[in-house]
Amino acid sequence: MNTSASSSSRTVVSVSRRILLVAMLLVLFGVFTVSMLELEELYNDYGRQYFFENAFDETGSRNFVTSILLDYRLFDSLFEAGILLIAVSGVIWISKHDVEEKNARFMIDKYKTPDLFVTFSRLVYPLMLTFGFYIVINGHLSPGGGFQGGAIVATAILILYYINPDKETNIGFIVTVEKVVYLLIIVAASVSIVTRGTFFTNFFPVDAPADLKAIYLVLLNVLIGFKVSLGLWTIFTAFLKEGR
Amino acid sequence: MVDYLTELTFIDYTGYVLQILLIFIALAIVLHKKTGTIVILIASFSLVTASLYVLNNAPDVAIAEVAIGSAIIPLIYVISVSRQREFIVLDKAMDDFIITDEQFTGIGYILLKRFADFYHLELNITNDPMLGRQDEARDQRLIEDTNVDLIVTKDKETGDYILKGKASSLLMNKLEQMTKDYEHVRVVQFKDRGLGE
Amino acid sequence: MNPILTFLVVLIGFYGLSTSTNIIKSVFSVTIIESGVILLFLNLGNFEPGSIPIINDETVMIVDPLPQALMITTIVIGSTVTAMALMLCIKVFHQYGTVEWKEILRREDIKS
Amino acid sequence: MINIPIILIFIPVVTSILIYLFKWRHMNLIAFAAQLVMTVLAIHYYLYYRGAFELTHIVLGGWDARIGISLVNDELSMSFIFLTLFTWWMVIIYTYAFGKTKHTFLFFLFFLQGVFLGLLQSNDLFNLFVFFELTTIIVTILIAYKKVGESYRAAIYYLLLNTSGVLIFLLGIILIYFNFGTINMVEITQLMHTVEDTTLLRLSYLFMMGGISVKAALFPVFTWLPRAHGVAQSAISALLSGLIVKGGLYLFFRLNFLYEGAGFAYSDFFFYVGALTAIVGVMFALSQKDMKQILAYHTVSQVGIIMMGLSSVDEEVFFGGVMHTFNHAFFKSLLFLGAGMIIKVYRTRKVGDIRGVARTMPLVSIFMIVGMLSITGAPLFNGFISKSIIMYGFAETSVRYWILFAVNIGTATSFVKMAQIFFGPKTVSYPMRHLAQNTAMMMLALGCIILGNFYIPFTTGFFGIPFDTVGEFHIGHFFDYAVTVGIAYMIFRFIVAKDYRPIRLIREYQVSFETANYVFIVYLVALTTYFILI
Repeated sequence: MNTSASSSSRTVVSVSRRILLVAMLLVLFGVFTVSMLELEELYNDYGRQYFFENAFDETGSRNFVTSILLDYRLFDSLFEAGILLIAVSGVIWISKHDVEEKNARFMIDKYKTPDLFVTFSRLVYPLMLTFGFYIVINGHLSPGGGFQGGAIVATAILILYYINPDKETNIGFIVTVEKVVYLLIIVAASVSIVTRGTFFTNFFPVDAPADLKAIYLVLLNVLIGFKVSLGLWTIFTAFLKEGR
Repeated sequence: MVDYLTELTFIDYTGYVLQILLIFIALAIVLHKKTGTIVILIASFSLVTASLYVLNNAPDVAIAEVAIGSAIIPLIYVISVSRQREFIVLDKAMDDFIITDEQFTGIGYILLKRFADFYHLELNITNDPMLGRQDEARDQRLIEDTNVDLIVTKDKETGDYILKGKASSLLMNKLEQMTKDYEHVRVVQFKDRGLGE
Repeated sequence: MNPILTFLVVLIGFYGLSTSTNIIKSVFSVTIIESGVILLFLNLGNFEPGSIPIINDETVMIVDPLPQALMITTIVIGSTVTAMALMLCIKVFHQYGTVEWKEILRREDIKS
Repeated sequence: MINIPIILIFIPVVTSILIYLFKWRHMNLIAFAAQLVMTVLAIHYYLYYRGAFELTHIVLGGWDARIGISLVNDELSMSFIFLTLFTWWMVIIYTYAFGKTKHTFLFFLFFLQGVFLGLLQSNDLFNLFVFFELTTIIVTILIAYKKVGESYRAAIYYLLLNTSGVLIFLLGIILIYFNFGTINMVEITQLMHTVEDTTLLRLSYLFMMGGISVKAALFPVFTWLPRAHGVAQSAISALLSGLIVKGGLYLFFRLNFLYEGAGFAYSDFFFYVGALTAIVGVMFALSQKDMKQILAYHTVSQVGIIMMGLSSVDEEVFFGGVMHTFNHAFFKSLLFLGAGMIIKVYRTRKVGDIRGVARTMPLVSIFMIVGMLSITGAPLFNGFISKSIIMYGFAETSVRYWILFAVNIGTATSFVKMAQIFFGPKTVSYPMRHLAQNTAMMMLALGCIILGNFYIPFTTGFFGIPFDTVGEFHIGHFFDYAVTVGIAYMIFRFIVAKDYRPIRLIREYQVSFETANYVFIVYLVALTTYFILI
């Protein structure tokens, strides 16, 4: 009797808590809706006009998202790559342990991937790699760029694990390469201090033809794509091997 | 109002429909209880957002979302959800307690299987011929450092089977209650290594 | 493609965050909030008509490319946060045998 | 010359990667070399630009200021840069023996320094978001570094709560961007007064403040702090309490400068939030028994005091708050480092079980006493100066004055309780071989004393206000302090030491994650109500 009373009072408390929560969220929603009505008058498109008029001449990229990521706001992109670097090291640090259990066999992991799936993966895998590389290299002309292409390449590598689950990966080596590539990105980004006197922009002068500037864009896209794919590869390898 | 509706293009309609779909998927994710289903929902959530990005004239973001949000992130979710249903047992006794005649028919296996089924866990039994030594300190380190949830060893003198696990784990508590009735089974719980300085 | 509807997604994420009793559902909710914020930014960037921000000779006007560049950064950041959180989540499960926030608190109280 | 800020950010980043790549035995010496170079560069930069900080606005890539990312420095950010460099000096000296072998640890530690320096100098709102999130992730890893169950839990709690806060901050950035067409803070400050209808601006302000409040551990959303800071290694706790929490407070006043033109910044609301933070922090600290938990809750209460200063329109009180962030960095790092040494020797964290520290570890106990005198506001120590500046700003009889006074008494009580550890017989043996640790602590203790007595060159150099009326040597101050400690002792003797039921309840009260988020939404709605609806 007593317990049922207390449990019913607890449900009353939790239900009223939820009602209050919904009410509070509705307050936020109402305030947001009302202030959004104002936006039509306030809307400022200075940035849009600027990019439309100048971005192609200044950076040589037809894809303005790439021109922002690799030129106007390269500083952000450097730390965006840095956040991946940190996450890779962090995930590895948390998942690894000192005890050596090399001979441990897990009964549950001995499943086999269906043959049809393996065949299908073998077909898809090179296509995805090609698509990833295409996206990386044409980042300045069509949608895509280093980050997106790198992620696609990483997904392609992920399919490899389905084809061959026992594949051994040397995580330490990949992480080392990744760090070196990150240093290379920093170096490539700061070459402009020599040629243009300012950090983190294209190392060709502003009035160089667009084709010349594209060299820098492709170089940086390839480096970033390489780094991102290695980073994501390491992350999901760490997850797959977690506790194994 | 009618004028406003006729002004809308096909793309606008699609956008509204997708947005409402998105809201429903989000609600389903928030209200649903089973994590396994939610993983599927989160992948579809990510696909719907990606198509909304395309409708918002942002193909770059859509590619990033498709590659990261609906391929790699759901995979990580799947792995971590499946790891959370797993109960890793390291069999050091290596005799008929768990495996009899190359089959899982030992009394210990039946006990553990009952336990795992009760808590919707999946039993993952491993053994290691190289780890024959019955070293107490090493067992403790294994339990502390790795994800092994349970180590099964055999007491050579009395013939009791000892199940070793973390004291902080909820499952070990339940296991101890469950094994009270068995005569030759003992549960040992290792205290956590302290936080130190 | 209404920013107000998108804000609703963000709020649903917050509802999930403040009602979910288990770690992995909290991580899901953070993912929802993040997607909602990204979509909101893109909605507002698409506020005035324009084509995709990749120009050719016929382009009249583009939508704002800056939000898109920023949101790619946000997607990468969000994915790393998710990866970190899930790795910690696996570790917490093997430590406490549960991923319920309240159960974990109770286990810690018993221990100390 | 003009590019020194960028170099300052990238030296630690590159150094950390080099340390990670080449795992040599004496690799940590590179860390010291890099730290030295950075210190020299920072001093050079400060001397060069002193008085002409309007020249320090650099746009990376040389683009239009409204388009590119820019860094900007002023006296305040320079002073915080020096604080950052100093704190990192102390931490790497303290962890010298540890860092010799633990290259991963040094890697995260040094990357964090670069990121934090970027956070201090960045002039771009989205860039701030990136740095914010990067600090969150690195700090998460550092909290979980020990790989014990509690540290995992504290880390995931910290990560998720802070991420939701930072995403709310991003919402604010979105609204700002579409209002002004730029996210350069200097440009926005100039444009701010042109906006007539301010509802949207208010909304963005409250979103940003909500996000920052989580980072800065203000009253309803401080729940991540005690766990995270109590669980981490002592050197990391010192770093987090001393500096990283101040990142949120630093942004608090940077953003209030930003919104100054709109006419609703520097509100009384944040004074009361600060007051509540201080009182609640002290209450929790009084009930705790774990030594590091006590110190962590005192960080909460000191953040409240700083907030009471920073939210003021009055310039003197404001700079009092800024100065208290500095002083707090000194004495709280000192206390955490000392606590780490004591816990290492005694192998327990319970205050009740530790006795006889004064006999066992005389040097450490001297440093700890210096830290305790500073935090309780004893004259001649640095805590006294900033607390007095804030106190004098409030009228003698106002409620504000008495709130601060009550918090001070609570702090004193809690440290009277902690001072028990010094008395008693020697119980454990202690080998006297901790040169690096003692050096770091001695530097911090000296810093406390120097800032407490000869602070005038410092305040004039960085804030332009000498505050020379405050520190006048006056016998009345000692009398006041004696009265405070007396009352504190009485409270301790007759209330806290008895461990009544309410105190136990407070100690056992745990805020679970969903409640913390619930409270966060309540806080957001309170902000909305205050800034928009009323």
